[in-house]
This record gives sequence, structure tokens and C-alpha cells, in this order.
Amino acid sequence: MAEIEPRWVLIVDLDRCTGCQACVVACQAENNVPTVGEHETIEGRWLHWIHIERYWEGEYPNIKARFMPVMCQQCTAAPCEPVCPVFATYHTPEGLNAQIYNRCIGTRFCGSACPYKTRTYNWLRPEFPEPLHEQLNPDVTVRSRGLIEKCTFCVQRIRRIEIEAHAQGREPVDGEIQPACVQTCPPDALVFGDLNDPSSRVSQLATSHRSFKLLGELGTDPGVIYLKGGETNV
Amino acid sequence: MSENEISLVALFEKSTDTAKAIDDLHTLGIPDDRMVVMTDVPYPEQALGRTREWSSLPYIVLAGAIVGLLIGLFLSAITPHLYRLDVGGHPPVGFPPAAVITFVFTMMAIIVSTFLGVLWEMDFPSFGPAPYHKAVTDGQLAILIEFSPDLDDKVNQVLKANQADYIGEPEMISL
Amino acid sequence: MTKRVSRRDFLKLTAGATVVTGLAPSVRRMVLEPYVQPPEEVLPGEATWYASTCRLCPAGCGIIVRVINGRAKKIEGNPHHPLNQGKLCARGQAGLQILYNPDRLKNAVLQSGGRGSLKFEPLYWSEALDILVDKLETLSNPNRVAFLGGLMPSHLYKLTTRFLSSFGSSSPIIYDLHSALEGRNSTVQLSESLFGSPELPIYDLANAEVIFSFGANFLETWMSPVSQSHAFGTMRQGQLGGRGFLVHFEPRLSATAASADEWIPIKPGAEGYVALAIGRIILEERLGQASSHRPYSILYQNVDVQEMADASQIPVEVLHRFARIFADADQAIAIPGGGLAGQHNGGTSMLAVQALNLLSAQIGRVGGVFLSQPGPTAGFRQNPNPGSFENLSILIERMKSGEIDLLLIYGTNPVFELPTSAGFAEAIASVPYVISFSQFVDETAARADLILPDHTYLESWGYEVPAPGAAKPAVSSQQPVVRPLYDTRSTGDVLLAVAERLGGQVANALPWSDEVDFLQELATELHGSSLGAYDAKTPSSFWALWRQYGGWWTEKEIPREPDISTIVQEPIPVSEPVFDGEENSYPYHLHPYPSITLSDGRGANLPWLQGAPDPMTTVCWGTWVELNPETASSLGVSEDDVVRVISPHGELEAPVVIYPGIRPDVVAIPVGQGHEQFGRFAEQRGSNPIALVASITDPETGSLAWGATRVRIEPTGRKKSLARLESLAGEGRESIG
Amino acid sequence: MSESEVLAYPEDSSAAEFEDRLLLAERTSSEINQAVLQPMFRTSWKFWALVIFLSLLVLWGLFAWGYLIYWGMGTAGINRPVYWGFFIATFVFWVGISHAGTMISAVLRLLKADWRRPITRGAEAMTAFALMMAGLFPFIHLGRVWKFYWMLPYPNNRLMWPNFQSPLMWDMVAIFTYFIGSTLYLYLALIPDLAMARDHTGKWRQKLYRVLSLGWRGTEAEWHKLHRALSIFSVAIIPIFLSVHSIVSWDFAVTIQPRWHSTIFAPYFVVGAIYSGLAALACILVIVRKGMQLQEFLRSEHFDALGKLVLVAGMAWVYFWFAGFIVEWYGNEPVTRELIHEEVAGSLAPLFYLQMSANLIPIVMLIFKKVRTTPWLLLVATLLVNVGMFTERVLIVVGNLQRNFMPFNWGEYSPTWVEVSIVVMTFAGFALLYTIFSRIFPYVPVWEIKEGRLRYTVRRIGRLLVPTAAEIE
Repeated sequence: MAEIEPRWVLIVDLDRCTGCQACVVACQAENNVPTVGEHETIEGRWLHWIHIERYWEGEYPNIKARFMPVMCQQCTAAPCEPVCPVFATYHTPEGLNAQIYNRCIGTRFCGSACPYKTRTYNWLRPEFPEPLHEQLNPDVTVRSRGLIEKCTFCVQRIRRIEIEAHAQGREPVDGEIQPACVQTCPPDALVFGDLNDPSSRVSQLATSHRSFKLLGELGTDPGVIYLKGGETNV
Repeated sequence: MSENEISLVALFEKSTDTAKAIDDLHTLGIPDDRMVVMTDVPYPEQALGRTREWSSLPYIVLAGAIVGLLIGLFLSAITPHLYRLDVGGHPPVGFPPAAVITFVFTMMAIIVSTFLGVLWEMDFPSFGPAPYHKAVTDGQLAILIEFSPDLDDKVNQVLKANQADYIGEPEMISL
Repeated sequence: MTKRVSRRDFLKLTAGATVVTGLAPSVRRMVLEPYVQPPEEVLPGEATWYASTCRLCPAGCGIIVRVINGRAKKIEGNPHHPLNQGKLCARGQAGLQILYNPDRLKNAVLQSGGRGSLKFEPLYWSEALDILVDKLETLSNPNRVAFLGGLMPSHLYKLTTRFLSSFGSSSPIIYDLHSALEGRNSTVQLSESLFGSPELPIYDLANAEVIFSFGANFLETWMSPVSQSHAFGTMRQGQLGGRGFLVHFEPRLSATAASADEWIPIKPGAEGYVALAIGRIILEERLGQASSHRPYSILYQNVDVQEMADASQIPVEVLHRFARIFADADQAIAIPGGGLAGQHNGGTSMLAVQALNLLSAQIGRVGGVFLSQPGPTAGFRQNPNPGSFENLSILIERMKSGEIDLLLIYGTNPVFELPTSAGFAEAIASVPYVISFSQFVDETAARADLILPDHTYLESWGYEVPAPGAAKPAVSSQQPVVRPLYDTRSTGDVLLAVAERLGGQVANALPWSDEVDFLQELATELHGSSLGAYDAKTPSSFWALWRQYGGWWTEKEIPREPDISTIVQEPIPVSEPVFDGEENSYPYHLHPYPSITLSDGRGANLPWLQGAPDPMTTVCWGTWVELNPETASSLGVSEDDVVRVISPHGELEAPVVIYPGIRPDVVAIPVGQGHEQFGRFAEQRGSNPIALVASITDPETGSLAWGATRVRIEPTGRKKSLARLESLAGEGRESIG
Repeated sequence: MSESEVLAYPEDSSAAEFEDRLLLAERTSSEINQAVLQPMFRTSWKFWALVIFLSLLVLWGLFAWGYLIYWGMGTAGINRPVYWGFFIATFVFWVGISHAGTMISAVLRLLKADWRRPITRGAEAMTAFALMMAGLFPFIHLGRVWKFYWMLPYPNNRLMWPNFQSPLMWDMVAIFTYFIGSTLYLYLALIPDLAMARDHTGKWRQKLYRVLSLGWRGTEAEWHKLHRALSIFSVAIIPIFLSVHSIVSWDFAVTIQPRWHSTIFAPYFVVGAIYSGLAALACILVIVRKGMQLQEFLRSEHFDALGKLVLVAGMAWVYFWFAGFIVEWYGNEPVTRELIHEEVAGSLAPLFYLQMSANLIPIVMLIFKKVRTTPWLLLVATLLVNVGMFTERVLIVVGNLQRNFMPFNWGEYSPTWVEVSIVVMTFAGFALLYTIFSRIFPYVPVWEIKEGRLRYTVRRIGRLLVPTAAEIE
């Protein structure tokens, strides 16, 4: 372990994002996120851990559309954490907003408290008709119904790399750890890394004049940093 | 009560008569603790000229309150340190949550201790046979007296003099 | 299939286990072994990564697959692969669900209840092959067999053509909707006429300063979206201080247009006009490097800017602005995309656009246009370049007139993918015997007599030459990452087995014992090439590395400058777009577009892709009709109102999405839904706009003009809520300030 | 005053004008006993019909709950972002109802308001049953009910410990405390009457009362201690009932959800609770009076006084609602503005105006003594109040969750048959418990009335005879 705990952050470069949904499917594949079907989606019960919001600006013909991938913002002052009666969600030393599935009793208080509404709840029994269950990732709990889940920054991948690195007697190098969405993102819009490491790519990008935080005015101090689109990087 | 004692129950219509009768019985030398007055209405203290007796209830409640306070403090201010999980932007123990929990536990203890305390004081439940007369719940005031046989006539006189509707052996009813 | 581990396998296994990349090859054939004695690179609970090639679209990206205890768990981009450099799109990510799809065919089946009965009776492969051989032998004439292919691995295409030619019949006809919507065929023809070589050009987007994209959805489905998206990222924020400028011309604001700096809602079919006008202005005003203009002045002889401006409804000053932007840039590219190819005047429009690159001397320059360098991989290049719609129509005619006795179909679903007006359904009905190699019972397979399911791509062998290629000459190799789940059989092996049975010159033409022999022979041609990113001592260890790396590519980039000697000497014609359907009875242009998730519909049976929302409308699990707000109000319809879209050739019903980013005279409908058969996730869901399309073609290229149909819209008065991620109440706002 | 003027019952005819004073009515102790006991034995077919009807509703509700437990919360109408729906709203409503009991018996006991005497027990019973119904909802709301015990703080093999920073923990503890408090309070005050019932009934009733009355004889000592205990209770339970609804309000107010995140929520909820609670009590009294022919004990004087109290509570509620609303409206913060717009002009407008009219009209009605003293008018008014307050809970919980900081993630909510059935179940269950209670236990606190009668005499002031309370207790 490093002397100072890492502070994992995700950089989302909105100037690169093309809204291609690769991250959405990658996340679903990596984290055993169930598909809920048409009806439940209409009911507003979809479970994507990461979703890409599309905003319209202006009127035809002078109209623009912008994409913004939104996932759990891993807040430092997370509004969702204190309200859970059973500590099913709490803050890890490396700044992750942890969700412990086998603690959760499903009060959905965190969901109501989250200003970003990125926490999803398993409304019904998730189904993986045979043999689709073979696709399930053994590193990730398959959630039963009745509990809250959300983006974990692919903590299982963080751990895997850390363990491999430490087995080789070294620290993970910057960029080695990649959540599924970051790994697949075709235009490299997503960058993951340790903010406490001044030399890391995220630390440099975080200082960009384009950087902002979602609902920054709420002071939740998210671990996801967005880079504004439509501007050059200097 | 010892063997050679007589015990009587007398029923009265009016509280004034009852009070008078009690005074007279006092003059006969029968002390308060040998008389029991049963009514279907709580008469104010001294209404029937009896001495007010000491109750330990407030102390029981106080003790209960302190216990509750300590439990509340333990749960809300100590256990979070024993079981340390950090939640976003909050200290392990914050004053407001601790205050709420402590307060509620104190109140709970007060309520429970009051209830248990009063039962204990009335040494309830006591279903065993006890001298009683059903007329009591119909509005009659009953005096239960125990005295030495030599006072028998005097007592009866006194009771009659005060318009006792009924004078007789108290029947032991298993309540 | 052999039921023992041969010595060769053993070598492969050990070779696999010793490689540090961690990309180990899988076993070659089905070896039924319990996990108490696993193949030695498999540790229970330990993940092994196998390199292979993605087959969900023709691009041919390299993938690595995480396999645990013999089960594929996750697909990721192959970080070593020069094309996609570790990246993958939504479809590529969802590939697992083809392998584990609950609706897969588990063995060869005979449709015993007659075509369309969906009553299937399982067959032993020997029996199935008997039938196939018998059908071939009893043919009165080898030309009475036709092979219709779509997305097929290169090696299979090679084998098939060999097989057919040796058998004396004509080579396979390749057609699939995805390629048609990309305009692959037209693009190939274009570069043949301009650069004298029939292949897809590479646009060096990463280094471009200005990109004019004419209907090319290069960030969604067009050509090689992953590598193009990657290049786009670099173009945006790659170089310090530099930020490329993207202008997108399309009637609908697609996801690509959304990522652009400017979107021009261009009149369908008018793209060519704009390109011509811009070119003309550059010439007239001698903008940019005037020196390089001279040879091209002839191209624009009969172009009148004002006319063009009127025809395209884009003001002259705007055209001037674009001309200046394009000419002043050091690296400017104009991309002729699928949208153009789908018009009646597609060929000329694409030429007009490509000509801009000639004019600004972008051919073969950094940030310009290239062709992929075959290098030592020349021997691999016999790509199934999609044929034109015209060729297919000829086949359909022959089928109708009973000239075809046996139809073999691989990797395409014409019944779904062709316009109803093309009459394929009727044609196939008049073919005596139809054999499909599909893994699923899709609309076409449902009309087949015999289905010989191929392995899914994660279970099978092969290779693919990425097209359009990468800056490095590359071949992607494909290998099984898991043992086949079911009793399916690789079509290559089927052909080889059949050839063996047939004997004679067919057997001689296909001497290999199985496709692996064939592949190994081919792959080891590259052994010993000095250019390779890796090399091995022995052919067999090269074969192992070939699969461990997921292909072969050169160490350095070898750009190939297209030679433009064969330069068009006559002016670019200005051809009017022609549309099917009377303007006043069919007032709107139908604009079908490939779904970024379901592409042309082949993704529709994968729940992950069904559940992944369309980026622009955030709708999933259905079909919708995109209307401009103005159009909607004129029709008196609002969100989720079901409307009937009627073309001269058919109609469909779907709920409305009020779409502020579309021309008022255009109606956009995503392609991909509307399957009658194709498994539980796809069936009876949404509708297929292609069915409405008129089967008119571009006279230049013979491609289907899928964008040249007019429609009319009738409200039905019904409502059906769409599965949207977005809240309608939110009105697409980021925040409410 | 001189002996001659103090009369238990005025002989002269002018006494007639006091007929409507319960505590001065010409009744002997045993007559009162009978007047209370008789209705308990009277169970007509109507009574049984009612019981069966209510039981069916409850059974159906239980089926719905089973369905919910089996299939999951997906069978309810809630979704993302409306994570809390009808269940929580009804929970808040029931907790609110429960507040009248203590308000009546504790506060009025301390204030020595004698009109409370015949209605205290009815009020306390209401509190207890309302809390039972409220207590169901946290379980229902979880979906996986069997996980509830994970919130209990006891050392366990799961190495889990609850988070005392969570308002839900406060909720659990506070509501539990309030439930214990109000039940014990109800029981203590019941003991002498149980003894009375014991002395005047037979068979199973007699056995039951005998056990429950714990051997009460009515000795001075017992009376004295009971009094002591009751006065401690009345003091202790008031802060509890204030804390309970404050804590319920904090379930919402601690989040940063606009329109929830408000400092006025606690008092606002408490006042609302008292308003709806008192109103509910008034309805129940009117109905029970009809059902059990208790005109003897529930006279217009009581309805009049209760009506006044509802009126006051109502006006207080309006004040608090306005105090909250004005700052939110004035602050004009975007999301709040959107939420307010949704309420007053958007999709929630019908509910909002229903809520407002149903809460305001009764206040106007109750100004008139005619309304307060005419049972059916009072019933109408108070029923309205409860409709209004229920709607208000729904608006607060559901309405405010439909909008948030991210327009992309807004949502709509409408309850499903499961939610409706379960909510109806709690209403039916409450009514059922209450009906049965009224037939098994003396609904009117006999001893309190008798005690009251001790205090009251008529005193002549000039030509007028005035009822006068003696300062005892």
C-alpha cells in the first residue's frame, strides 16, 4: 500500500465524448448489471450504472446536442452515506463511495438523498435466461432484488491490478487501472487515476481550465471531474 | 392480621359521613394503618382526613431516566467509535444525531420505569383473595377496619352513627 | 472431429502458456475433457485472455476475451491491435450474448413441417451433409446453385469462392444491409475510378484540422467506427492547443452531427451540390494552395455556385465561408458517407465530395486520404467486398424465374434486410431447396429447408483483413476462445467435408483436412517477414504468436499514397436526385438510419444492445419516428403518439419522438427492429423502415437508393409510451437555471 | 359560599338549563357504570357485518402485501427518482393521526380541561392503533421485510451495527418509544374501569377484566399512586410526541432535496399531525357515538370544545404552511420554483388544490358553533381535513421526488393496485381494531367522569346558577 491512500477519480472529457454507448454496455457486461426489459424501462426502472444524458440547446436549425455520461459521482461529502440505517453505503479510505450489497435492506433512502439520482434499485428479481448466466463476471456479486446498486469505479478491477502489482513487488503504474468504461471508450473521453499522485494523467487534466464538477454548487465534492467541451485544451 | 382481631367492612353513601366515621374511629384509637378506604373515585388527599403516604415513584423514575440517558449515550456516542465506518462528510459522532438518540432513549426509560415503578409500588398484580366489596365500584365508600374484639360495640356504634349502609364481615374475594 | 488432443494441439497449448503477453491461444478442436484435467494454461478461477477478431460488423477490430474455467466472461479491445488500439464499441462489447444467446440453434435441423412452419427436426451432421452433397450432385447444372453471403470471414469467403469456382458455379453474391447503409459498394467503386484500386480509403482524421463529413456517421456505424472515434478523440484534444473543426452535412442531426462543431441540415440528395459549389468557389477565388488547383479546374466547369446554392437551399455566403474554412486549413478532409450513397445521385455526389480532397491536395498527405498498404498481407486480401444491389436483383430475378435449384445463405438475412419491393420473399419461395448456415432462426432461416448452424465467432477460426485498414498493414486472426457450446459446425469445415465427398476437381481445389490446416498454411506465409511486429523461429511458433497477438501487423506505419494518375478528365456531372413517391401525396423524405446499437438489425437479439439507449433519443427496446417539432404540430401529434408512415411500397406504425434536430421535410426512423423471427429479444418488437423503401438504384453505382423514398404520415390517435431513459418533463435541459 | 347554595343537584326548575352538562347530569354511580357497560354488550347484525367487511378488506390487503413480498417492489408504482411513494406518505399520515391521543389526554389533563374526560380513552386508543398501522409501513416499504431486524443494535454474527446517524434509526427508536408510551398510558388509565367491569360482568369478560385489572380495589393508596403515575406520564409523553413527528419530518428535511431541505419541517409536521389527529378523533367520536348510542356521554359541549381545538390547530397549520411556502416561493431557487410550479400549475395541481380546499374549508366551517355542535356537519368538516392532510402527505413525499437537480432524471409516479390495497388495508385494520376495542373495553373512562362529577357543583351568582369546578386533584 502507498504511504498516502490513493484518491481515485474519473475524468470525463465532454469534448471527446461521442455518446456511442460503448461504456454503457461495457459496464453492464463487467458488473453483471441486469437488463430489465421494455416495460420496466418505461416505468423508469432501468439499472444502467452509467448513462449518457443528451441535452438540446437552441432551436432548429441552429440547434446543438451535447452528451454527458453520468455515473455515481463518488462524492467525498456524499449525501447518500449518512442516511443509510445499516451502513450499507460508506466511504472507503481511498475516497470510494462503497455500496455493500449484502448489508443493504432496501430503504432506498440513499436513492432519495442522492442529488444525481445515479443509484439504481433492483425492483424485481433479475433474470438471466439460460445460458446467459454464463456471461456473469465471477468477480462481481450478482445482486438479488430489493437492494440498491451503483457504479463502483469497477473496484474489482482496481483490486485485481493492485494485487497483481504487489505480487510483482511494485505499485500500479498510472493508467494501468482502468474501469470497464474507461477501457473501452473509443475516443478516450474517460481517464481514470489517482488524484493524490501529482504526476498522474488525471491530476494534470484536473487542473485544466475546462474542468468542472457536476452540481458543484452543492459542495458534494465528487470524484468525477468533467472537462467542458467545445474549447481547446490550452 | 393476627387471630384475635376482628375485621369489619362498612359501606357509606356520602364522603362526608365517611370522613366523620374515620375521625371517630381515630378517636377510638384505631390508627390509620388499620383502616383501608376503598372508593371508585380518587378522593383528594386528606379529603377523608387520612395522612398522605410517602411514594418512592419519583426516585424510581429518576433512576430510570439516568439509565436511559446512559444507554442512549453509549449507543450514539460510544459504539460509533467501537464500530468505525466513515460516512460522507460527517464525523463518526455528530452532536445532533447523538442528541436525538440520547433524548429518545431517556424518554423511553422514563416511561417504562414509571409504569414498572407504579406496578411495583402497588405490588400488582395481586390476584390473591383480598377483603373487598363490589359495591365500591357502584359508588359506595368502603372502610375496612381491623381492631381488637374489645372495641367491637364501640366501632359498630360509631359506624351506625355515621349512616353506614352496611356493616359486616369483609368477604375475601379472589380478584 | 477428433476426440483426442493431437501433438499439434499440445504444442499450441504449451506455446500459449509460455507467452508473457498473457494472450494464450485456445484449443483447436472440441476435446471433451472434464475440468479435473484442464488444458494446462487453464487454472480454475484464473482468467485467461484469448485474442480474436470482432465479427459484429465488417470493420474487423481486434478483441481479447477474458475466459474463466472455459467460459468467456468479457470482451475487450485488443490493446496491441493497430486498428482499434484496445477500444471497442457497444456492439463489440455485447458479443458475448451471441455466444450465450438462449435462442441459438443447438444442432443441424431440418424444417420438417415445411418452410415457415418453424417445426424443426434435429439431424446428425452426417445426415445433414448427405442432404447437402445429394442436393449438389443432383443439380442439373452447377449454375443452378447460388451462394448468398453477407458478413463473412475472409477465409470462409476464400474457401467458398474456391469451392464454387471448382464446382463450376458463379462466385458468392455478397450483400448485407449494414454495408448498403454505409455505401461500401459505392465507396469501393469510387476509389476504383479515382485511385484505380477497389478498396476503402482511410481518412487520417486524427491529424485533420478541418473535417467536412457529408452524411458519414463515422462515429456511429460507418466503416470502422472504433478507430475513427479514436482518431476523432485525438483530433479534438490530442495535440496540445490544436482542436480540429468538424462540419457535418446530414438531413438529421445524428450522434456524429452532435459531436460536430457545425451541423448543416442539408436537403436529401443535395450534398453533391454543396461539395461542387465549395470546390468551384475555391477555384474561382484561388483559395488555399492555388498551385494544386490547376489539374482539377475541369471538374468544376459546369458548376454555377448560385444554382447550387438555390438547389441545396444553402445561402451563397455560407458556401463561401465553408470554402474558406476548407481551403485555409493545412489539413482538411471531405468524407463522402453512406447517406450520399443512399441517394439516386449517390455516385456523383460522392465523387463531388472526394474531389474536394483532390482539389486541396489532401490525397496521401498527413491528415488526408490514404489507401491501406497490403505489404506482405497481399495474399490475404480477397475481401468479400459487398456487391451492388443490382447484382442481387439479378439473382432475385433468376430465383423467381426458377433458374436456381439450390440456394445457400450465409451471414445475411435478406428477407429482413431487403425492401419488400425487392420481392426476395416471393423469390425464395420459388427456390426448390434453401440451406441456411445461420446460428439463429431469423426471417430467412425460417424460410429455409435445412439449417446448418455455424459456430458463433467466439467459437470459430478465421481471419479478417480490416477494411478500411489501419495505418499499419494488418490482418486480424480469429480463434475459438471457448469450446463450441453446442453441436454446431464451422461452415468452412462443412464445405471441406462436402468437397471431400464430391471428389474430383472440387476435392483437389480444397485439399485441406479442415479449415485450420488452410488457415495455418495461409498464416505462415507471413512467417519470416522482416516488417512484422513479431517474428518466430519456427512456423508453428509463429502460428502460436499469430493467435496470441490476434493477428499480424507491421511494426511501423506504412502509408500508401493512392496514385491519382487515372484522373477523371471530364467535369463532374450535376445530377438531380430522383425520389420515389409523388411529392404532394408523399410530402416527406424517409430517412432510415442504422441504429448505433442494433446496426442493421443483427444486434436485435442481444438484450444488452436492446437495453442500450439510442444516444440521441435515449429510447431503447423499440422503433420510433423522428419528426421536427414544426412537422409534428402541423400533423397535430405529440410525443408518444402512434403515427402510420406510408410509402408507395408499404407502411408501418410507430410512436413519435419530437426531434428538434431534423429537417421539417424529413422523417427519420432507425433500422434494426421489426423482426418477425430472431429469438425472444427481437421478435414482435418495433418495425422495419427498410420494408417501406423503394428498390430504386443509383444508375452510377447500382447501389440501393435507400434514402430516395417519400412517405406520408397519418396520426392513428393511439398512444404508446416509448422506453426512454430521458424524462420528457425535463425537456432535454442540462439544468434548470 | 354558604352551605345552602352548594347543591349536588339543583332542586329548582332552573336546573334544566344544565341538562347538557355531562358532569352535572342526574346519575348515580351505578347508572353511569351501566350506561358505559351496556353498549359493549349490544352487538347487532350491523356490527358483525361491519366486522366482516373490514376483515375482508384486511385479508385482501394482506394478499396484496404477500404479492409485493413475493414479486418485489417492482409491483408498486415507485421508480427512479420517486423512490418513496404511497407507503411512506401513508406512514406519515398515520403517525400524524396518532398525535391526537396524547394531545387530548396528556395536554388537556395537565390543563385540567374537564370536557376531555369522556373522550380521553377514545383518543388514546386511536393513538395506539394508528401507531400500529404506521408501524407496518417501514416493513412494507422494505419489500424484503425479513431484513428489518438488521436495523436492531445487538451484537450479531453478521458483525453489523446500525448507523445512529440515520434518521431512520431515530424513527425506529422514537416511534417504538411513542408506541410503548401511549399504550401503557392507555392501559394505566384503564385499570380502575377494568375493575369496575370485572365487578359487573360475568363469563369470559369477567375473567379477562380480572386478569387485566391486576387486582385493583380502589384503595386510597392505589388511587394516589395511579394519579402520580398518570401525571408523570402526561408530562413525559408530550416531548415524546413532539419528537416523533419532528423526526419523521427529518427523514425528509436532512436530505438536500429541494422543498424537503427545510428547517420549518419539524414544527410544520407536528402542527399538521395535531390538526389531522384531532380531526380524525372528531370523526371517530361522531361515528362511535352513533354506533354505540353514547349520546349520554358525548354531548354537544364536547364536540364544541373539540371543534374549537381543531379550528385552532387548523389555523396554526395554515400559518406554518404559509411560513414555509413564502420563503420557498420568494427564494425562487430553480428546482424549488419548478416544484412549486408543478404543484400550483403543473401535473400536481389537482392534488394541490384538493389539499388546500380540504384543509381550508373546514377551518371556515368550524368557526360556527352550529357546525361544531351538529354531529354530521362536524363529521363532514373533519373528514375533509383528513382528506386534505392525506393529500398533503402524498404531495410532500411523492410530489417533491418527481423533480430534482437533473431534469434528465425527473420522473412521474402513480400508485398500483398493490399500493392502494395495502393502504386501504391499514385503514380497514385501524377501523377493525377500534371497533373491537370499543366492544371489549369501557370506551368511556368511567372513573374520570365520576372524578369530574366530584368537582362540579352549581353556584348561584345573583339570579343565575353557574356550574362551578372545585379545585381538587
